[in-house]
Amino acid sequence: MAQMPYIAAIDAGIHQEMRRDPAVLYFGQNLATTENHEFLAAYGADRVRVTPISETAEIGIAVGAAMAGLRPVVELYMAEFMLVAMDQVINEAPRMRYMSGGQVKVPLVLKAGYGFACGWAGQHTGSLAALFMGVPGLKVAVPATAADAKGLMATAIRDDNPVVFLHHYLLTLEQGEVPEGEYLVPFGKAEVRRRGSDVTLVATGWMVSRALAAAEQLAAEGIEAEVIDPRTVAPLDLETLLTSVDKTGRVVLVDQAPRHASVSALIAADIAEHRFKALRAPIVQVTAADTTVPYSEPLEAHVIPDTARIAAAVRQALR
Amino acid sequence: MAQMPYIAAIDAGIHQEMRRDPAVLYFGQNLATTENHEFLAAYGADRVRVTPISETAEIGIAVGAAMAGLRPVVELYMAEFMLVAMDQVINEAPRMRYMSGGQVKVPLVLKAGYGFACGWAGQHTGSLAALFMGVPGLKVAVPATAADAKGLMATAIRDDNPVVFLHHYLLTLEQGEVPEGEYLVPFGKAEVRRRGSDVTLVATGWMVSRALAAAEQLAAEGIEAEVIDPRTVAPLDLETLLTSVDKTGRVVLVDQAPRHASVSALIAADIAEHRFKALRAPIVQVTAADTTVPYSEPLEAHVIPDTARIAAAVRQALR
Amino acid sequence: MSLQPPDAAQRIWMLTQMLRIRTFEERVKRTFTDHPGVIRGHTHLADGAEASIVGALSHFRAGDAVLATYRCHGYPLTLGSDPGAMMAEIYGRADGLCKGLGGSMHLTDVRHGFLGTSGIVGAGIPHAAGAAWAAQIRRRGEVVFSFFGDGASKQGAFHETLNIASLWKLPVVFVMENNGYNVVTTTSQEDASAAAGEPLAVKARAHAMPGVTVDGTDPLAVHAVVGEAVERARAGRGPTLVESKVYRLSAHGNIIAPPGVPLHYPEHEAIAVFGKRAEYEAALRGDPVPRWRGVLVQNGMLTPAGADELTARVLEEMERAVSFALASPFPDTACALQYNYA
Amino acid sequence: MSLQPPDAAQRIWMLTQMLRIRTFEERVKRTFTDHPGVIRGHTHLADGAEASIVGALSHFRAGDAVLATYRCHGYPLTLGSDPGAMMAEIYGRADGLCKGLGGSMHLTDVRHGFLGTSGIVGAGIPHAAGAAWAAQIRRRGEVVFSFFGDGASKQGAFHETLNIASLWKLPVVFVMENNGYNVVTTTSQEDASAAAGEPLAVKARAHAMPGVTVDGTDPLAVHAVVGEAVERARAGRGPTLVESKVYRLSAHGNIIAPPGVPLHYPEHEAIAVFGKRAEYEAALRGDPVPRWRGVLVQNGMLTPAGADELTARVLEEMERAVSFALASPFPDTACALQYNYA
Ligand SMILES: Cc1ncc(C[n+]2csc(CCOP(=O)(O)OP(=O)(O)O)c2C)c(N)n1
Ligand SMILES: Cc1ncc(C[n+]2csc(CCOP(=O)(O)OP(=O)(O)O)c2C)c(N)n1
Ligand SMILES: [Mg+2]
Ligand SMILES: [Mg+2]
Repeated sequence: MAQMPYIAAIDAGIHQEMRRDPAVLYFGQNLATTENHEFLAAYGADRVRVTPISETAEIGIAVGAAMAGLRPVVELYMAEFMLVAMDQVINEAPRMRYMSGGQVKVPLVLKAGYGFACGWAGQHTGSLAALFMGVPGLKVAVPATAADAKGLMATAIRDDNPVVFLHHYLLTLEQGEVPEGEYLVPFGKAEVRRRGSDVTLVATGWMVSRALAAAEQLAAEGIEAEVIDPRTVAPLDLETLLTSVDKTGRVVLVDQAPRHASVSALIAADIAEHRFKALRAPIVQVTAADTTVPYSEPLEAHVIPDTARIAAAVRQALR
Repeated sequence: MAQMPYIAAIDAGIHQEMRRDPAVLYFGQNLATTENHEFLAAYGADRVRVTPISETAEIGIAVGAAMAGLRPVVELYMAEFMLVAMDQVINEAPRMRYMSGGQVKVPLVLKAGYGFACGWAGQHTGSLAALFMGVPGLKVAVPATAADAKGLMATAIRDDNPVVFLHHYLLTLEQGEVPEGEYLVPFGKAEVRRRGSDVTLVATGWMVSRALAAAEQLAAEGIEAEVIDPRTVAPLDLETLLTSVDKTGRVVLVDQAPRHASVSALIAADIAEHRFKALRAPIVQVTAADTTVPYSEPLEAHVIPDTARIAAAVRQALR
Repeated sequence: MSLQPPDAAQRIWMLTQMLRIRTFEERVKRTFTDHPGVIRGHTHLADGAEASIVGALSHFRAGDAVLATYRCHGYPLTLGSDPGAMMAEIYGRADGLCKGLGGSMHLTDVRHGFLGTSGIVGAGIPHAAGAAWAAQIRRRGEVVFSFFGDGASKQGAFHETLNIASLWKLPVVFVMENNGYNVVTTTSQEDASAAAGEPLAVKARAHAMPGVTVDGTDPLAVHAVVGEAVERARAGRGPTLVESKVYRLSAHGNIIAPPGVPLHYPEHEAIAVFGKRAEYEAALRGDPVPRWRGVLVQNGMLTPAGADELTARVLEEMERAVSFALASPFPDTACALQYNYA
Repeated sequence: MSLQPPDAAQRIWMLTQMLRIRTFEERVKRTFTDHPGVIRGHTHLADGAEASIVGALSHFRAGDAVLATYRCHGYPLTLGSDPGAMMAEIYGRADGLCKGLGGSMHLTDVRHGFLGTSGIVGAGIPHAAGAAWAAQIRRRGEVVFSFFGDGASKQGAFHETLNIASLWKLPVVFVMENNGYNVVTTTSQEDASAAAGEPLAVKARAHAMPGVTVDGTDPLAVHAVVGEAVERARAGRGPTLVESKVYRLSAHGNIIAPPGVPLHYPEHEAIAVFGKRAEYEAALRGDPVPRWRGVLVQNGMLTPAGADELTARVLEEMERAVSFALASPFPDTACALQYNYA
């Protein structure tokens, strides 16, 4: 185990796979512009390249390179920048294999940060996972810890399908224990971050820490929350979630996105369908307010779920 | 009242508003390329223009024209074509007013067909409403009848906000009674298409007719389904839905999109949170299979919800 | 192949492929009347572009790759795909090239170097550049052919990709088939260069890339221009934009209508929409397929009888393709859920 | 204004605006050290581009509109926006130009013709064309100024928009501020034209539009070139692409870091990343603000004392802006849910 920040763990995951497989490419804007760039120096200009501000071409090139046998990892920085290239993300990359009747595969990773709620205002703070989650052919990873950041990135690169890898920008410098050597975290396996039997609390990314903080507060009140982090939302480990609901009978889902743009609504609907009998209270969602994210600090804080709102929602679910 | 096809009713709605307000523009690809084009002849080249295949510029131009006081209606044909310009749709148009602190408004309509499941295969058959539904600042209309097509289009044009107007391609030639003269259908008002007290069936677009057909079948078995068409999914008329659930205690939601890309999941989550006490059975969703849409007819039919599957889901909800 | 003009065998190969494309597509078109309901959705024909396709792909070598659009019947035929499997795909059958999952707009045949197609205008252009990056890394002198229409040059993807391809000297040849129309819009109605009387090849200037305009109805002219571009690409000197001027002889595609309305090919937009019958008839007179046949016969490379025999052989091949496709069963419904993930 | 060279009053107005922009932004930059935590997110400075901004906007008339990017402090200052309200916006306060909802990247001041900004590279370019369409319909000879960076010309939106603007002869002037960098990427690392030694103005050729390159550190040169473009646009003869060559004198923006890490401006990328201190120092020597002051003093249009007084007045104005902004309260949280819908 090594202690390292989340961002370094992602890099470690990319390194692990680039060392292992010469087919892995790494490219994007504003990287590898000098020869001492870490990845460029290690793997050379065939495999590591700076690109212009051309997301459509960048992702489209990744699709083509993947169809031709390579494994591109595209550095996109902020998830919103994918929006200019959304056709490539949801109507090209995940469709090519299917439409060819299985002749091609499209292994690529779109690495993008999200949820940067620290004054980046309306166009740079979105939590966009739900946009990708429902697209057949696409996988979506949302690591919440440094270890998962490494292991999910490595798995994403090894996966034979297009993967949207969404790292949370506010976790960038969070330290965590990360296994050394080859490390892979399986897709579709939720992690129970805290055991509890009174309520199932579901959260991803940065919201995991707020859910855990709320759980600690609640524990002082004698309420034991089970905190589950799905880690990948496509595939979604519904089984682990449902098993927890069987035990607790109560569900609170936390999401940094507005209500109808949230992953939590999609999960809530699944639970409502599959665990009606087990439920002893309404499924409560704690999502961002239905608004563009404001710039000013107190307003931004106001619209995003915090520990107090999560704890209050749990109390409500237990009433 | 006049009998006319859905597609003509949309045009009637655009005409109504263009006649009324010289600020309304209508433009897009492959229209108005000769002088006898209906809209061009009526309103002139200042207001009606053919555009190149440049959705990003088309929608971006609409945003700018709207900020400068006009009311653009952009003809986009198929909803998927918006994907190349998704930034303009979900990160520009609906954000500009907010980020300016209310200084500008962005009244525009993005008219796009969707759900064309008749052999258009993987890239042209999507049901994309859920992509837009959760974006604060954006409104989303999904007319299911000719009358609504006219009235919702007119309301969309008169609305001071960006509206995604999604007409269902398979309804194109469906005849319907359409009020003559000025006609507006309010946003955020669901329509109860059929009264019933045993189960609440929710559907939009083409799925409304399949839900109604299922309701007829079920009536023969003594099951009375209430069929509700939200008509706009943003704003969503949750009140009408919840009132129905209070009566029926059972909910089946139908959607042409795959599960986690569906509007129905987002509605299901709201019902699960707000009507737990009223529910007497699991909220059942009848969505498309989690797959890219196949080309071959029997496969396409296989993956999209049909009357039999809807009826079966209702029976399950009643068990 | 090189920059030398093609020899007799190559010229006859060209005619053969042109005839095969034309005849295959005539059978596609006739299916709408002969077998109503068998073809669904949208088909797009290459008639008028055969000389361009064949002239360009005469430079294809094993290891190269081709990427194209929804107007994609001509390329795999030229590359060696089985017309029976192609027709079966267009009919949505189990023996289809893509198992009936893709349809006419999405033909793919990796075995023959036809790597993929996109129905979204412009979207396939960066795919080609990506495949070219792979070729560049392999260092075997392989190239990628990227085919798209004039209208596609109005998509951002086109410019973004040309810039990167030029900057990275990717081994790709961009073949823009300028057929003068984007559906029912003429090029000069949507393109500032065309409106100013300039060729569309001028777009290459924005990206420090050579841009050439060629008569796409002349397979020799296309052979020469694309040959130079391919050589440049194989030598690591970067991409070229080739504007190949053709005229599409059918309407954009079959009519777009919901189920129940019988599909068919309407009259060409030049006539149906613009009333420019003379323009269309001039194009018909310039039809590259009979013209090339005429050239070969005139040059004595083929006797009229030999040409007729070739035509008959091709017709028979394509009739077999139709029969094969009609006889092929529909795919099993379980197949619908396969191939979303590898 | 016209194509005549600016008179003395205009030249002094230019210096005044350049000083105001520079001084305002120095106060923005100093806020990171003087008042840590007061500015959040990302700010981008115009230092080095003042002459370009002011030279271009010297042609602004009431009724015209300006659209720009996240690097947007210079334009509204020149157009007459209140620096107090601007600073309050950057500080996220209730008296902010956009009520604290937008922040540094999204300044907007409709009253002064500053119609909007986008933080997404290239996204604002079509917005400008849309506003120009509105102007074209109004037929009052109004124009729209579209400001963006060199990097933005690598976005599809740039090319798509230039084509339409040229085709429709929209009254818009595209001012590309080529500062040689996209964050830490040099222009020739990402642009095929630049890599081939060509100016970026060459991109206009793809769209049958005039493209001109001008020294953006010389307000007179910019005044002349943009003046011609504006006249052309007002006369209904269509858009122009002006490549204005500047050098950004600060880093791309303040560092990007999560809460807790104090924000600041790092060293310019030329030094910090590329080790090209000489390049940066040459740019500093060419700093347009002192240079223009020097020119005015040398030409006797301003005495050194007059210039000093002007500088002091501007400094005082911007100090007042800081005090005003610091004193402004945070917006009421209810405000967070307003303005999503009109
Ligand atoms: C992004 C996008 N916008 C619109 C369309 C609809 N569309 C399909 S084909 C076509 C015309 C394309 O014209 P061109 O590139 O010249 O090719 P051609 O069909 O003439 O061969 C259009 C507009 C699409 N498929 N994708
Ligand atoms: C579509 C998109 N991609 C990436 C970014 C991240 N980004 C913000 S500013 C910038 C550099 C832009 O360079 P340029 O256009 O030259 O403007 P400059 O900052 O130099 O003024 C980048 C890449 C973005 N905002 N939008
Ligand atoms: Mg064309
Ligand atoms: Mg720059």
